Amino acid sequence: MNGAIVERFGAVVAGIVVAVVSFYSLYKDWHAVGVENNVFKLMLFLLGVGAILAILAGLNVIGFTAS
Amino acid sequence: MSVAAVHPGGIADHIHPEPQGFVRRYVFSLDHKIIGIQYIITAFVFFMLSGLLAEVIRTQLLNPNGGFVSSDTYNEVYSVHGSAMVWLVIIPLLTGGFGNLVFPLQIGARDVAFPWLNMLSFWIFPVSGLMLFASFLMGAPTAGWMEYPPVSLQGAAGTSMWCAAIFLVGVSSTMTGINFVVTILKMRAPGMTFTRMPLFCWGQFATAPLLMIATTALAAALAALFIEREFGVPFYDPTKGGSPVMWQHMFWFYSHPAVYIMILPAFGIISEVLPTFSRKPIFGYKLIAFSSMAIALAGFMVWAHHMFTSGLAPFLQLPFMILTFVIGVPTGIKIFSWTATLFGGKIHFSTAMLFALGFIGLFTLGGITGIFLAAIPFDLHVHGTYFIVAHLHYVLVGGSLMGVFAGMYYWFPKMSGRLLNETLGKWHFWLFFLGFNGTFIPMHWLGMLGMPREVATYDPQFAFWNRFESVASYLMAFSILLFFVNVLWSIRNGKRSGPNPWGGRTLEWQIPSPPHYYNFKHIPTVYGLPYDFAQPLPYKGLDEELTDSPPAVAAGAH
Amino acid sequence: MTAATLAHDAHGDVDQLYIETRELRLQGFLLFLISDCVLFSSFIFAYLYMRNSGQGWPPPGIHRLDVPFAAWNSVVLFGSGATMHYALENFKHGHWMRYMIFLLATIVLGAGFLAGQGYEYTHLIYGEHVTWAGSGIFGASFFTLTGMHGLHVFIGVCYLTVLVLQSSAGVYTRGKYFGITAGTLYWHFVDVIWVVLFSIFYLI
Amino acid sequence: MVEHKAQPAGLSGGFWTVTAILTALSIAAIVFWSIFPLEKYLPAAIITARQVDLLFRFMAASGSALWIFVAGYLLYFSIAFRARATDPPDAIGLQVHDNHKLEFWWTVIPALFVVLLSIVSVRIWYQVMLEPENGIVVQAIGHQFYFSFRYPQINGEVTDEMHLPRDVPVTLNLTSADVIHGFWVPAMRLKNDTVPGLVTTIKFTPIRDGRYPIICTQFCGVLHSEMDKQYLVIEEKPAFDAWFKKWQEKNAHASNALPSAGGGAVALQGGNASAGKALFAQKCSACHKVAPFSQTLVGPGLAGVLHDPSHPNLVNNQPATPQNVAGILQNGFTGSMGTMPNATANGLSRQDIANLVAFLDSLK
Repeated sequence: MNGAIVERFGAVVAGIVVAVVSFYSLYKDWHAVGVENNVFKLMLFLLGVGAILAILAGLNVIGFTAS
Repeated sequence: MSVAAVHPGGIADHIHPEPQGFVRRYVFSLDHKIIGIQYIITAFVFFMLSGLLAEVIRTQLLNPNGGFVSSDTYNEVYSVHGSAMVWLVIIPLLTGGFGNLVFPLQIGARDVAFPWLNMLSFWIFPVSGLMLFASFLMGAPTAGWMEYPPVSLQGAAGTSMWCAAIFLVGVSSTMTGINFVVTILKMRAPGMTFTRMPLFCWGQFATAPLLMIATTALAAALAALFIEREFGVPFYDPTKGGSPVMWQHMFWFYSHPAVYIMILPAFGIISEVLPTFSRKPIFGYKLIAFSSMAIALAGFMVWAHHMFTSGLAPFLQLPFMILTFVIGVPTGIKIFSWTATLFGGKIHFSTAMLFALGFIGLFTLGGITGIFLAAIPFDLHVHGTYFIVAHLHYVLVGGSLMGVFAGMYYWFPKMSGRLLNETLGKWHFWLFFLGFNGTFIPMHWLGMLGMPREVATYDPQFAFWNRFESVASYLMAFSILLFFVNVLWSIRNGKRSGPNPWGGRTLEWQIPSPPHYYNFKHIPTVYGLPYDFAQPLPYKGLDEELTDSPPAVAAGAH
Repeated sequence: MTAATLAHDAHGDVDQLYIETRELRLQGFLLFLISDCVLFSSFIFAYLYMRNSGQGWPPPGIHRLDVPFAAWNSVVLFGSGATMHYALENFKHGHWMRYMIFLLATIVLGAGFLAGQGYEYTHLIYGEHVTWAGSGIFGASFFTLTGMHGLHVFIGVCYLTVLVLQSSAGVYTRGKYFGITAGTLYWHFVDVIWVVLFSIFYLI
Repeated sequence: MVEHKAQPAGLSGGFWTVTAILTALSIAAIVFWSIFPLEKYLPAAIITARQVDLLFRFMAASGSALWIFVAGYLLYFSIAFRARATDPPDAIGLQVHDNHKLEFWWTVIPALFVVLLSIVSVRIWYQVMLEPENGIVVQAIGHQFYFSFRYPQINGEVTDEMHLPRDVPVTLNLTSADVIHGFWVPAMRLKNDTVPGLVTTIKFTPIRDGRYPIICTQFCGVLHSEMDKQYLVIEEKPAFDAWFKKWQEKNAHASNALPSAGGGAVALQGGNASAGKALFAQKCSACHKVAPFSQTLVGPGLAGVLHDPSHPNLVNNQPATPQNVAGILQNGFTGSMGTMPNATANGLSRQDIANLVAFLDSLK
């Protein structure tokens, strides 16, 4: 048990929450119109992608560390 | 996207309260016309300073061994000359100056989208200009306007000052760019569709995104150079793992679009002056507008043609060469269209028209040598020589600066209500034309024979042509002195112009000179292109502009 | 007056001038974000350029960055993006209390991210002796880019704090709340930049 | 505004006369550029210089023709269509907005010309690039403010003129010891920058005896303008050999002493082998393995460089001592395997060299 495991665990769990929330908001806002809403949609999508990257990094699927 | 009609209570129906007092009116003014004039005055002050530096350069080169100033001073002089001419003269004159002054009037707006931002952009500019010239006090940069590291890392303390100054003027450019894009997209008068916009607005519309995007890339490069010089953080120093070639990429990613920032608005000016003085529509309006956008877009994809000798992989060089050739096509279209505009006209040889005609001839020559330089084998011969110096001056002086002068003679009445003196103006044109060609034509030949650029001394075999150039450059300087005399004299004593001395058909000529601070009493409605001289003016709602009646909407507090 | 104003004052105070001015500001702000994006892109280009011209990455003598911690810290920042989104949504629908809670949560998460970055910097500088100027192109690119991003986050946190104060003072109404929209756009922008920085510094 | 009757759109006789004159002038310009004795002013010292001149002639001829037409019509239209004193003040010109046929052709013809120019340029560029490389390999190093040259089998640096034998292909590797310089020989119509930390290569075959200036074209510091005082001498093989021998003798003991930059030999004491190991992985492993000599990547394997009895000498025929290895690290080396960059190009400090030598010394 060390810090890294706690961090990984936290990243995965919180990452899942963030990814779900992002994609859910994206789904809900899908039909919103207007310049800023379209930008928001793009941003939410990228945010979800970021959360997924963080989950994968937490699971050590990408961004391997030596330990 | 165009505003279909003036909505009651919208921006077009809203007049700011009249500015009170000298400071609010002329110093910290929010009025785009005043800001434009401020830009023009400031830029011409810097123009005079860096013009003097140019004469120092030419005086030094009277003799193969120099001797007028020391090598170190000489290097400082040409570096500041180049930087100031690009960033403090041509770009501010054409975008901040004529852009601010003219295009909001031409699209029928009351002001730019963000007047406060506009004022801020302007006030950053003289500050950064003073910083740049102040770098002489602490040892100015010596490595030219390109400041390639690692030699710029060795430069005197003023090099960091240079970075900061150019960074600031870049911030100002970026803000101007944002302001102009939004203004053109959102604030056109009813009926002013993109295909009815005057071509000067198209020039600004093509330039503004370049200002906004490319300048930021330069800001990054400058910030890195500053950080490296001041804090030793390695970006460009090869002994610490950095890459000097990286600077060249980032610098030219800005500076090639910057070339178009410096020429596209000048194209716009020429496209306004030619139809007005030929009494004829501009030939091929759509193709000229489209080619501006094509040039702006392609301008982002050719930066490495400045780096053919820098050790890039050959397969990377090839597309840059061919894309650069391709830019010749839209540029050629413009030149042919301008020439065809003259055909069948009733040409009035005002000074503005002379400068416009001179522009076409000289810019064409600069463009042709630009195609020469894009061909890698020939570029490997003349890169970094006086051939380049000749080419860039044909584009920036024969092109941009001639455009600026055409614009000055053309729009001076709009700024001041008075005409510039035409006799002095014609002397100015002819002396400038002769002096300019005398200075720069021989440089092509010198460069091909083996005279490198940025040298304080040179091989004695080049002495004759260098002396010839120096003498011609004094002629050019004298002609510019005539111009300044003309401006200073005419501003008080010039003939009163009335609202429309040239019979111009774009919107800015339909209102008084100088215009009211709110520009239009009614925002007009536009029904067609401005350039059709056989038709009545395509505007409605301008009837009261030249009367004494107050504006239709009261000036209201926001 | 705050919550009550928000609930009752529907769109009555929105006039044509506001609609058109808001449109201008929105476009101007988006263009500003684009040019800021170019600034980051230029530094990212510089980083990738230097990284590929050397021999391997990270350079010898420097350990790989701590991925698990960065992943956790990134999720904190991404989470703040989600809360910011909900703050705006709630404001639009007139839920003033929920808006404030989400806004404060965003500030806390943003500050948390900054603290995490501070911890990472401390660890790098004092634990591994990786510094800005003294560790070659690694230190230069890492600290410049993440520092620039951290500065953006810091400005964002300040801006959101101002939003809290302004909202309490009743500056924003249900019709006029461009300040909050701009804050949300900016905050999302900062998040998305971090997605890129996280990928290029920690994952590849 | 007076109702204006459109003028007849037909082109007047004057137009065709002017067109004929401009055509004649263009042909004259083309003939002029074709026969212009360029080599009288600037000799062509290498094979491809004539190709570059050919490209220049082609572009100058077509460019002149284009400019003559643009400027000629500009002048003619300005004069022919000037407003006359007899015109009413509100007279207007011919109200023509566009002519799609004309615009089509002046888009297509330049586009076709661009294709032609691309083909010509690329072909000539390939000839410049694809010069044979089976001849002599020389390295030119830019310094503030001179060039030095390294030849295989000459120790140290040649700091005076650069000599090359005629008709022998040359591979010239360029690098710099401090800042970016430009290596330009106008008579070769060829240049390349010398970039610190980077080795760039140009290839050419000298064909004309003579003494040609070498000029720096990239601003490199306060005395940049003095960097045009060195010469490239192209001469017959025997003369070159004599020059070569002279420098071999002159520099016989040169390379053991470490060169000018900073002066004095590298102090090898205090080298840290483990730091050297890390440096080796970073700086050397792209070209050298930690393995016996025969395992060549670009350069030989270096496991036994200091302790292999079957290889008592280094690649430059000097004994395998730590000091001589340090010399190669410092100065670089150009030989049959190619070029090893010098310390500046590799970004090695003196301490780095000491560390690397300590590391190589620790390999048994």
